[in-house]
Amino acid sequence: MASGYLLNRGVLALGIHGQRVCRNVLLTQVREKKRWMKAYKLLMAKKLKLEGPPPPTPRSQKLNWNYHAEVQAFSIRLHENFSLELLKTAFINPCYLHAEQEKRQSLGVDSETTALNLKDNTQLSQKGEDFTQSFLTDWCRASFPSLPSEGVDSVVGHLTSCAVIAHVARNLGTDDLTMSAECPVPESVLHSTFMAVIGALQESSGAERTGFFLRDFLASQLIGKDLFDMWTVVNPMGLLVEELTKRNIPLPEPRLIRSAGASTVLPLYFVGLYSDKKLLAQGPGETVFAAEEEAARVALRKLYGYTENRRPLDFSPQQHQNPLIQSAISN
Amino acid sequence: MVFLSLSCWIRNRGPDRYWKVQEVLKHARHFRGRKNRCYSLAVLAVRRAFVYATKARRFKKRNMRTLWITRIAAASREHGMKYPALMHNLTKTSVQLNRRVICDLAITEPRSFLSLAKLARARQQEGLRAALGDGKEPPGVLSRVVVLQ
Amino acid sequence: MALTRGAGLWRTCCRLVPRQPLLLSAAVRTQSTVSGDLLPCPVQTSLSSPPWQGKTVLVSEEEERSRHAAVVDTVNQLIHKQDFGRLFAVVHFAGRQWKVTNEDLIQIENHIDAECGERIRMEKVLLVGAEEFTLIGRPLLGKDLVRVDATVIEKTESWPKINMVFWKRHRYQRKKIIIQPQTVLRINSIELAPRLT
Amino acid sequence: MTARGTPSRFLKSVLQNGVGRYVCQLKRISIIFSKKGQGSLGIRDFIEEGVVDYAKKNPTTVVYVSPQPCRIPKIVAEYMNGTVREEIVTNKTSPQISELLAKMTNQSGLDIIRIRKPFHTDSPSIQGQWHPFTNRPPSIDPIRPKKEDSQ
Repeated sequence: MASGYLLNRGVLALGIHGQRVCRNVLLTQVREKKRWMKAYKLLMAKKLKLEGPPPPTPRSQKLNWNYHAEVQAFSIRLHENFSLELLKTAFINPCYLHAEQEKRQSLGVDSETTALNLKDNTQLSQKGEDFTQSFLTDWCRASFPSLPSEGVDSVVGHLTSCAVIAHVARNLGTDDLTMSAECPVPESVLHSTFMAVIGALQESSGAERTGFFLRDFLASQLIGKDLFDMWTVVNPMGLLVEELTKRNIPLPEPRLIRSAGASTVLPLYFVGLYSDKKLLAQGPGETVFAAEEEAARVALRKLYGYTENRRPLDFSPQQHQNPLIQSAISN
Repeated sequence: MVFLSLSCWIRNRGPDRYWKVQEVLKHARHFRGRKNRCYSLAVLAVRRAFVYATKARRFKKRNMRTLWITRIAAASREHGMKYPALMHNLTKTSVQLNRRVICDLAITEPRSFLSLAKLARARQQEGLRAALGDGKEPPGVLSRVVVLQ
Repeated sequence: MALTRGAGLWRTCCRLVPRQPLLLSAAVRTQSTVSGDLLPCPVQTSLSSPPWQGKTVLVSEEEERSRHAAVVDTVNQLIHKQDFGRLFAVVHFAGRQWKVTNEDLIQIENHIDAECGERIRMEKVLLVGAEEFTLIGRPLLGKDLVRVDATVIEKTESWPKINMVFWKRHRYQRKKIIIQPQTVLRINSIELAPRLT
Repeated sequence: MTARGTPSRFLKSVLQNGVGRYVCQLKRISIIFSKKGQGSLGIRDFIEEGVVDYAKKNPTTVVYVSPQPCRIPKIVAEYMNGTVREEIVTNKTSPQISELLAKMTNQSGLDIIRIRKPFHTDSPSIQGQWHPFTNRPPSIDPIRPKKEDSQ
């Protein structure tokens, strides 16, 4: 009887306690966590804080990895049909080959029986590099006709710079597939691998498809990028004067159009550039010189047709061939 | 829970309470004072925070709408119109843009907002202009309006 | 409304009376009786000219029509030559209105039945604009005039929002975790009339 | 969770996905289950009937099936931008699991937290952002309220 009383007292207490705290939170009936779990978790957290994260290991050494299937999925994922052998050679880097050879020597395996007949991708990446360079310059010149050659070079230089190419390669999933010595694949290796992949694509499915591939993945990095982020112009006014003399338009004269808060901490000046009484461009600035320089930059953007509200780049799908890609590939 | 004997039930200390406490405390870590450490205080504060969040979702819609209306009023004031006149005339011209979009236009596309304001102004003046006609008096009516020098 | 204003006016005039008798009488005389004698300096009162005198410029019908025609054909030429820059449009989609340009992202609060990667066309376009002109639909623009294309990129779910109702002293507390389906769309292109296939 | 208490981000896409062409963001899926466990009953049915045609339907993701002596069966999804997401599928039936897989394929690996604005543009203003001088007559002197007559 006593136990019965104890029992229902306990259950009653438990019931009320349960009710007040959380009436209907769905208690997933997981068998309760073990008591050592708390100590273990706190210990692991402290260890992580002390020693920092574990050294990164390449995905190929982790569980569930089938290289052939991964390469096949990679080619289908990008809607391109690579030739798999070419693609596999594209992923093999010279540093990987050296590391592999040294490993075999250190293990004392004689090289005749297990000849390492793998070809590295230097030749492919060179091919890809040249094609990217030529294609992007032509494409840039075709889509921004009035941009001068240094502008085109700076834009292409930005697009084929290590950072952008590494970012694109990492987000396309090539860093798992690349065979390289160190684990977090360095940017230069990623750069050469991506170029090798482009070389492989050019060989397997021709220049035109590669043109579309480059346009879709590299040229789309230009969205939201300003011209003068990529092309550092020190003296915009001098460049503007040059451009205007070339187009024999009278020289620009800066005029202060607006001013606000001149005597306050945040003065604001609007300077307009007039050439024979027509307003070329106007720009804001804290000081008159900064405003003048900004106005020169705005005028340059207008001249080169690289303003923010320019015609958006044409990324139409490949069915109907657009002239831009044709002209870029043909010459 | 299945207990074959009372002694097992007595010795049982129940599940580890750490996880239930952490579940609540993880929502309270950014609170101020002991509410972010002590469980009994945190439970009340976290419940209060959730109730505020739920109510705030409905208030946010109202606050945003008032914000848009004040911005549209300021922008239309620049073009010499009042907010009610602008909206009324836009609906009369069956331009069904909502306040959020008009407010965006006022900020990012000043010229489009100017055209909207002009449209509303034209719609507003239509009645008056029809009444005024071409300013000349109807035939057969002679009226003396003193034209000041 | 005029009456009250008139009365208000009258009361202010009365207060004015003790100080400037001459002024009041002059104002009254000119209003009520139209006599030929010219006053030295005419008094400009609020009633001396109709309120809409300055604001509305009287534009004749034909002149307005000609102006309208001029504007319309300049815009038509612009569209025909396609020499406008970037276009923006106001689109009504999934119950909301969005101001969209090329290459931008929208997030819709529900799953649409298009698969990921499919291109869809948005038909309810309320307004299209470029730097020089804006076409305002009343309320919608024609399907043959504008074409807005979008691709479905992602069909995810929202972050777990907690909806809690609590009544003090009533032991009443409800807690619900809401996860809404969401779709992310990329606006591909906004095209105007002549090039529409 | 309250909005202030959780992290938040802006709406964005991986590598301007969808501008040039759409790339499925799910790289590989590994299904970890136990042969005898009672919790992995549903996932075993799914593997018998569902996995093959799932793999056929989307060839872009690599599917690994690995029976292990584990008490909690789970699905590990790896996305293009490197995020790895695990979903526990204890006691889930086969249709539920195929739904879950479809949802994971349509997702993009960006973390599921509060998104501040439901839109994102790279060129917000086309006719030039409004500034205090846009609708004002050209004049050098600083801003002052409009005179009454010009109202």
